[in-house]
Amino acid sequence: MLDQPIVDIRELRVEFQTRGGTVAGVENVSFTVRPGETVCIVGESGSGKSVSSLALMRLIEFGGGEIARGKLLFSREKGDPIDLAEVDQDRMRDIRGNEIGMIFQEPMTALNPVFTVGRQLTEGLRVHRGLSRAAAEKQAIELLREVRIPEPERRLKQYPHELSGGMRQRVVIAMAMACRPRLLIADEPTTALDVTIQAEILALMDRLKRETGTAVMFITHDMAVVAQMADRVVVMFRGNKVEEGTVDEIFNHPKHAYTKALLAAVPKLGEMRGKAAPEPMKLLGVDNQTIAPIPGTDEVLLTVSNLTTRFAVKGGFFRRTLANVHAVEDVSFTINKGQTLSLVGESGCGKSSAGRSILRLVEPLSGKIDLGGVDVMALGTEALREARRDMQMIFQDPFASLNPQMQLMDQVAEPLKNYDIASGSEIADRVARLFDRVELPRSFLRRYPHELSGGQRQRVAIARALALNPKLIVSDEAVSALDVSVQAQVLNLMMELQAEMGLSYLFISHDMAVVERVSHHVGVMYLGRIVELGPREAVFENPQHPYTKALMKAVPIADPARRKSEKDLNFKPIPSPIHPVDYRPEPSVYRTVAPGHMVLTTDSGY
Amino acid sequence: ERGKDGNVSIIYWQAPSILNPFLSGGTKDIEASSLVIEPLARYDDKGEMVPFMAEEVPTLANGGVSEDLTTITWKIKEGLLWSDGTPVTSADVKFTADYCMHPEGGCAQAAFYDGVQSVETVDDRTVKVTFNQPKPNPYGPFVGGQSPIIQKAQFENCLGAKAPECTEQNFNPIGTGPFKVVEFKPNDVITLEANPNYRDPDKPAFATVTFKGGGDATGAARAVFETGEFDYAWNLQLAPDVIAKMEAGGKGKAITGFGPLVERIEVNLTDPSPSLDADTRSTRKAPHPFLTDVNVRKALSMAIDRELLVEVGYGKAGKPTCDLVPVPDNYAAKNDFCFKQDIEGANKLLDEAGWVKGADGVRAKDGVRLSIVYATSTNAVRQDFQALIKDWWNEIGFEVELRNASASVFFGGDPGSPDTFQKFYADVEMYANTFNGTDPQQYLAAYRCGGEPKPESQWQGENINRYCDPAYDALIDELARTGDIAKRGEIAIKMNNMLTKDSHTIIGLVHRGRVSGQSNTLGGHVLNVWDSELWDAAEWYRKQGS
Amino acid sequence: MLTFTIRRLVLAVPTLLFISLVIFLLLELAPGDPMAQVPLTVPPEVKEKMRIALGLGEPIHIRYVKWVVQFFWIEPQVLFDHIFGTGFADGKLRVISWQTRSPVMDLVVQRLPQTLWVVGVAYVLAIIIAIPVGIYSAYRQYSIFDQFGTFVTMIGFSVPPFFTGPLMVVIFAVNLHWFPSIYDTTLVVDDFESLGMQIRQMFLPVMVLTLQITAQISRFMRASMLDNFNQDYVRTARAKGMSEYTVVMVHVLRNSLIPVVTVIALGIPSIFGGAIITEQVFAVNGIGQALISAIQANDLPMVHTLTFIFAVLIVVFNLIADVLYGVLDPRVRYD
Amino acid sequence: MTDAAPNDPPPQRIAALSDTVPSAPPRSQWLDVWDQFKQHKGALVGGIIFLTIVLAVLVGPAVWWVDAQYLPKGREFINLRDTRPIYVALWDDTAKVSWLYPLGTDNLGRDTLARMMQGGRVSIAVGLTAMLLSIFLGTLIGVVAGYFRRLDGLLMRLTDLFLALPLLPMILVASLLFREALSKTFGVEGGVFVLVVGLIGVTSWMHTARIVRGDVLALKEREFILAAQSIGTKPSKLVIRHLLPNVMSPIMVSATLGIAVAIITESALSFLGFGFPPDFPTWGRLLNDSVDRMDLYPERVLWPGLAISLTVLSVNYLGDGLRDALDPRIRGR
Ligand SMILES: Nc1ncnc2c1ncn2[C@@H]1O[C@H](COP(=O)(O)OP(=O)(O)OP(=O)(O)O)[C@@H](O)[C@H]1O
Ligand SMILES: Nc1ncnc2c1ncn2[C@@H]1O[C@H](COP(=O)(O)OP(=O)(O)OP(=O)(O)O)[C@@H](O)[C@H]1O
Ligand SMILES: [Mg+2]
Ligand SMILES: [Mg+2]
Repeated sequence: MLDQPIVDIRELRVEFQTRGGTVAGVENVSFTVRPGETVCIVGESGSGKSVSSLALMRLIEFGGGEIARGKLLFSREKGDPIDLAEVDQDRMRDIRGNEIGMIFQEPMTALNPVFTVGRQLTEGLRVHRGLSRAAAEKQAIELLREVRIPEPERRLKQYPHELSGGMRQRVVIAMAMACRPRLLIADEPTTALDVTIQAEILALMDRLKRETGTAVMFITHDMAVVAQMADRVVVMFRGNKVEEGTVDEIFNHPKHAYTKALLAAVPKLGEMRGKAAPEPMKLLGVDNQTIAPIPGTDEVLLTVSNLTTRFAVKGGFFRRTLANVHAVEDVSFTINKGQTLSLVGESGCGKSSAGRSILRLVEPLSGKIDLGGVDVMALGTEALREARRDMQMIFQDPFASLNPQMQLMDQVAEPLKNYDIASGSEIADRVARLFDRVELPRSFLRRYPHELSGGQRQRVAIARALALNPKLIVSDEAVSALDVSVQAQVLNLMMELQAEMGLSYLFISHDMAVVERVSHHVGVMYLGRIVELGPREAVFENPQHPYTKALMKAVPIADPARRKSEKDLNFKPIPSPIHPVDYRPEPSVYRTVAPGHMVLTTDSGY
Repeated sequence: ERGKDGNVSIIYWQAPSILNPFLSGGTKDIEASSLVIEPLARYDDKGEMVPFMAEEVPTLANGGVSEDLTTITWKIKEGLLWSDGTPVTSADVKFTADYCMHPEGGCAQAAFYDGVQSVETVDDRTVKVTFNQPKPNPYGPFVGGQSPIIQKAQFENCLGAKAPECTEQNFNPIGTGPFKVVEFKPNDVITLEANPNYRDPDKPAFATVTFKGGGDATGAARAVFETGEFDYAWNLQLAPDVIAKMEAGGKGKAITGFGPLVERIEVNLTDPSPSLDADTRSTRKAPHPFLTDVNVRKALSMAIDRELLVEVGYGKAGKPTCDLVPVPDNYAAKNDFCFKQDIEGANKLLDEAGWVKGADGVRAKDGVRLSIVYATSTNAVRQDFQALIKDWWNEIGFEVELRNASASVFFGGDPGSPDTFQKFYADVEMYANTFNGTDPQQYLAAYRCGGEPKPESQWQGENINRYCDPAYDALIDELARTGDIAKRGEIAIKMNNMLTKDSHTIIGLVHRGRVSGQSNTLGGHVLNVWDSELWDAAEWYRKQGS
Repeated sequence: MLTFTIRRLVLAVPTLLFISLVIFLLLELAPGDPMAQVPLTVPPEVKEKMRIALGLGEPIHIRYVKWVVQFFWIEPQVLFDHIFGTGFADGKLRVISWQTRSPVMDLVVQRLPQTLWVVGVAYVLAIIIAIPVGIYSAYRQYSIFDQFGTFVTMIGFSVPPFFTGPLMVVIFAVNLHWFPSIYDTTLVVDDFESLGMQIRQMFLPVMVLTLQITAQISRFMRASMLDNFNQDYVRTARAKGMSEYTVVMVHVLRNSLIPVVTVIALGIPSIFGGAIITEQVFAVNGIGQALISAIQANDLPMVHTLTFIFAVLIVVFNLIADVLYGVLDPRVRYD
Repeated sequence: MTDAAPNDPPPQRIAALSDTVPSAPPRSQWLDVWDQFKQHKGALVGGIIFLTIVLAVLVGPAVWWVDAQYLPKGREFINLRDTRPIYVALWDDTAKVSWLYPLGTDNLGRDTLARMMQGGRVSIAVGLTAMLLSIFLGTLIGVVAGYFRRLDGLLMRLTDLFLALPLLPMILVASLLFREALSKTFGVEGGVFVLVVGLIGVTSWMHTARIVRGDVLALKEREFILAAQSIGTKPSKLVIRHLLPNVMSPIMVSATLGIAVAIITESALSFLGFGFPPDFPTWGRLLNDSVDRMDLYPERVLWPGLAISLTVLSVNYLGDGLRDALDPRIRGR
């Protein structure tokens, strides 16, 4: 029984009919999943991971796809295996949600916003198990408990938007688990989440698998997650399976070139141990790559002192300010020319607000910002516009930060036009050179953002930021949304530019491994304050603040030998940054551990 | 036998909004209320007076009118009852006069009480009206549809400024007419039932009346002629071919009658040029640059083919006319000098008068071009007329700009609007006018010099074309003094000719009749153009065999 | 939400006062005269007296203040009296129409039933037709049904009612005699026969209006459904094994209805406003007809009051639409 | 097994950044738009019909042998008036028809075809310009309200005000205030044209404004607006380059509906006597003038009615297609 796989996918080919002709989403994929086993499917974006899983659920038809060839053998609880590729949708409906559960990538949109959590959870139970409403609700509470959601009774009556991202994803997991499916498909369940929450969710899934014996098909592009979760790994590349093996085989003895390249691109925490300055990653297949440390200079470019940013919460009859969101609270740091300061911390701790405050894209409440001698806080509108020539920003979401209606050329040319730096054919020239610089083919000049992949888009955003030859670039999670392989390239690009042009970065990220790779200095933020600030090796190798320590622990390591267990994790939910108007926070006081390495002694709320 | 014929339904496409004719001058309201309230005497279909509430019509001959023409004495019919069962007395008649003559009441029919010095009750059934000067035509007060009698008991508290507040009374007047109001929905529908106290116990034949208002003339005509939903439709101002086609529907027929209504073109004798300032424009201070030349006016008239206009616009409901007063016979000049269109003659006339055609085909003399603005109110037939007449005038070398304004603006007297017919910011304008009853004295007196609308009078006034001739004014006075019918006719005809035949200040076009639609099953109705159309509603009955 | 509503309501008061002032000035400025329908045989002096009796002699600001007092203070009292049988408003001067010399509000109350019957039924009918049509067109995008539906709705958009109205009358009332051509407002519906009559006389105007309104709402519905079909939660629902019916009629529909419901709410004032052309063509003497005849007769108090009531409805339903949005969509929170 | 896969690539840089889509030669944006537009059959047909109508009314009056204003003279008048369209002869051989007047004549003997073409000029010109004005106003107010929070409340209340204003008195006031001045500057017909267009535009922008405002409010939260600010885009440029193109599609929808509303409103205005001089044909006036004679001369109602409906219909389809074609996201599909 155990030997018989739950699913056996054979030579699957999925096609999409588009205006441009038939496109194969998946060309040729075969693999199996056995009971009680976690199979991770990895591969770059667009390699057909989601399409394979949707094909297995027969949901691909609703997205305009078609299973062109292949068998999807599924062994049911009782009886012979059936070929899911052949059964009709009515029968499929019995299997979906019942014998196969699925967790989707985006917890924010996977839930119907207008129904309560309870309603969405019980729906499946009532259809498949024929439970009464009351019984279903009881079961739902049980499920929520299983996924460790506090106060499950109350949650049932809440709407999805009232839950945090992590909680929503847990609801989605509970939903998928509701009918005790024999196979659970998880399509990048943690990509959109914070490290800490990701760690919790991974631990949760692992436990559920162990307790219920469900087979899991886990789709991800994060090798660290794979190392944490997988029993076996399937590597996909451009619609084909290129390699399959146990997790050890794949990590330690990759055979296929792609797998090797993929592993090489993964930044691993601790890799930089002992190195004084950040250096680009070694990427496979790139000839004569010069890997030299980037020391930077000691000349101070940016000084931020006592920066405070608050957002007013308005309400009541006269729309007065009822309370303030203390997004950034008494933050001070400096960045040297040619160096990188990273800010890390959980979602909502105020990293973006800090970055935006420096460019005054949001108005800080108080504090001082000095950029190469210019007092940014004192500038008027026009002068501020002038000052922004020296500081640029790259945003987290490459999809959202480009105007969907504009050709790329125009978007990159826009800063040049805004400051009358160039005109006519010179603009075209400069834009083309910027494209070369970020290694985008010139044929992309006339394209629209939607015609590019995420990594390509982020390069456009970088090109746009570079157009003005700024001194400082605030990179707000600029690589978080990208594939590992692409991420590595973009990171390398950024570092190359730093080495060449002496750029300074304020690098905002929640990925510790990436931060370790790129930074000279690191600041750890919690609830609006920097709780620990210092040179990279000091903070990583000698963390002092309890929050820094917890954060380091949560980072998954791309090494199957160093798996974490659930009990290592110990997170408290972040307290609310909203305080009444008359709340006066204490100033931040730091203790110096070593020269340049400071730890907050004021109560940070952790 | 009263009430045997069930329901009769009437449609007025302009809906009555009130049943008190003293508060509304609107024809629709007057006619609707004529089913309920009556005057002492009415004009019949031939324009002769017949007694209604009165015993007889007082005349010089029977002594009802005093020799010096200053008093008239009316006697109410014996035993006449209001629809609520109370007797009608002379006090009611006197009250009616008080009601309308109250200075704050804003009575729409006040003109009928012009020159009334006092109204006295001689006894319960007799009233005597005294005028402050001899009145050759003393039949103003209490005669005709516009001047009915209301009940004192009902309206006692509605005098003067209180008049508009008496909604109940205004919507449901108690009268002596054949019907009484059951429900009045303003601007929509009136339900009436036979008056139980009507003086003739056998009438009316209909037990109830549904009086519907609203929609448009086409819809009303259709409802009578084609679908048979209604028995009677009022004032069907539709093109003759449309009516003819609808009549083919076989459910009803159109009936026509001719009152004194004349569609005419008034020629502005003053200068309406926009370049003048507001105080001089279209006033006698600025004579018109070329329309003061009688040859030009005559040419305008000669170029018009009136027969064709009638055929296009009115069919059976119109006759060509050159006059201002087309009927009654005693007062009608019956001119026919204009019946034949004479483009050639007009051209010759203008040539001789020194108006020479320029390269653009427009005549000019001394730098003055014959370029005119031709205004009228918005109405399909009038727009057709405009198109035709413009074409003819183009042929004799005029340049014509057409303009039309909504009737509510054109005929409203808003001194702020440039489009009213009184302001006459155009060179010629076309509209129709008529007079009440059978006597044109008032109508002809309108063209008295000085009576024109002007800024000082807030642009109110009746002398629309700004005609000014002392000889004419003298005739007005003479007419007011003359009592002899034949003599009066002579003077009136002379006045008519001065305005039309001699000076062409008024260019008569069409003598318009009234067209109404009547179902084939409705009997007993004679169309009356001198009084309310519903004057004989008591006689109406349903034809047998239908 | 409550504070939001109250806040908006309170803010609405100055807005409405301002609107009423603008309308008043506009009407004052407009050329035209209440005497326009008085025959030319009535001499100018008499007309002048009649004008003064209407109150036109008073200066403009006094007339405005009077109207405000009458509308906002006396009329509510009348309503109160009517409900509770008290006598607060006795003897006080209400807003009086110049045409009928009767209180404008009485007329409105009298006209409302017809308008609601015809325009309201058309609206309701249109919603009932449009929503399923929109759903199905979106579900089967680019199918024959969808193409045909698009065509019909485009026609509904494109053909003006003053064209379709008379056409219907000629075909159905005159030639076929199926329906009456004139609406009877005195008809009392108390048995099946009179109900049948009522339906027959409503049929044509309702049909003309329904075509128009259906066209608009079904386009909205379709677009909204299409938006939602591409959302992730639809896939989630399918992955749970929900039937297509549940997916479409529960998950997608509920979300798609949110914008459509607000569109529908925004359209409701127009029900009260009546459909001027349709009412005219079929002689349904509703509010629209009252307004147009008041305009033609230059009955300023009537026009002012009717337009103002309309303005109130627009402002109120704007607010209702916003509040509805908040109620229907748990994500939207007003404070 | 995997190692033996035929498409096993040699060690190489992970080609995530190379062009995966077969790279088409760069081409003009408008060619793309046209390509997408061609896909939409309804829009294509609509466009062709609309162009045909425009061409017919533009060129028609110049080449057609009889003038729209021409009235036959004398006897000829009686002979020519009320001529039926030529096709009526097919079923009614007693009908008065003439090959010279293929669509018949009206009750004054004016050629219906000539009047249709002449009237179309006005109707389409009014429809287009009034729509442009209304779209301009609506977009302006919508963008300003959405972009500048301060003005939002004020402008939205202004929108309420305009929604509540009765059209007819507005027209009366406007023609009172501006007609003379306009006809001095633009001539009689020109003045009326400006007046009518202005009025229709001023009274029909509110829905566009509402929709645009809603969209701008949502767009303002998008990151690319912030990005544009950070690269020093001035607010005016921000609106023109970033906000407007992204609200194009609802504006297109409003625009196509706007033409329809404008053509129909113009007809209603002519009908009430506020529009063009009475001898100046427009489709609306032709239609209104002949409704009375609908059962006698159905063609006089049918042709202008069809012309209005067909124009509006074709414009609606055209707008549908244009909206798709202008959106690069849809175009890419
Ligand atoms: N509806 C569709 N129409 C056309 N092509 C599609 C469609 N859905 C997916 N594809 C194509 O199928 C291929 C595989 O897509 P898939 O979503 O499975 O990638 P993935 O591995 O899940 O990537 P990611 O990590 O970004 O989620 C891609 O090239 C994609 O362009
Ligand atoms: N415009 C705003 N108005 C009100 N509150 C805001 C605004 N922007 C951010 N906040 C609040 O400020 C706090 C810090 O937000 P910020 O975006 O800086 O966090 P972050 O660290 O960048 O998080 P993430 O990793 O999710 O991007 C959060 O509580 C957020 O809700
Ligand atoms: Mg995927
Ligand atoms: Mg952030």
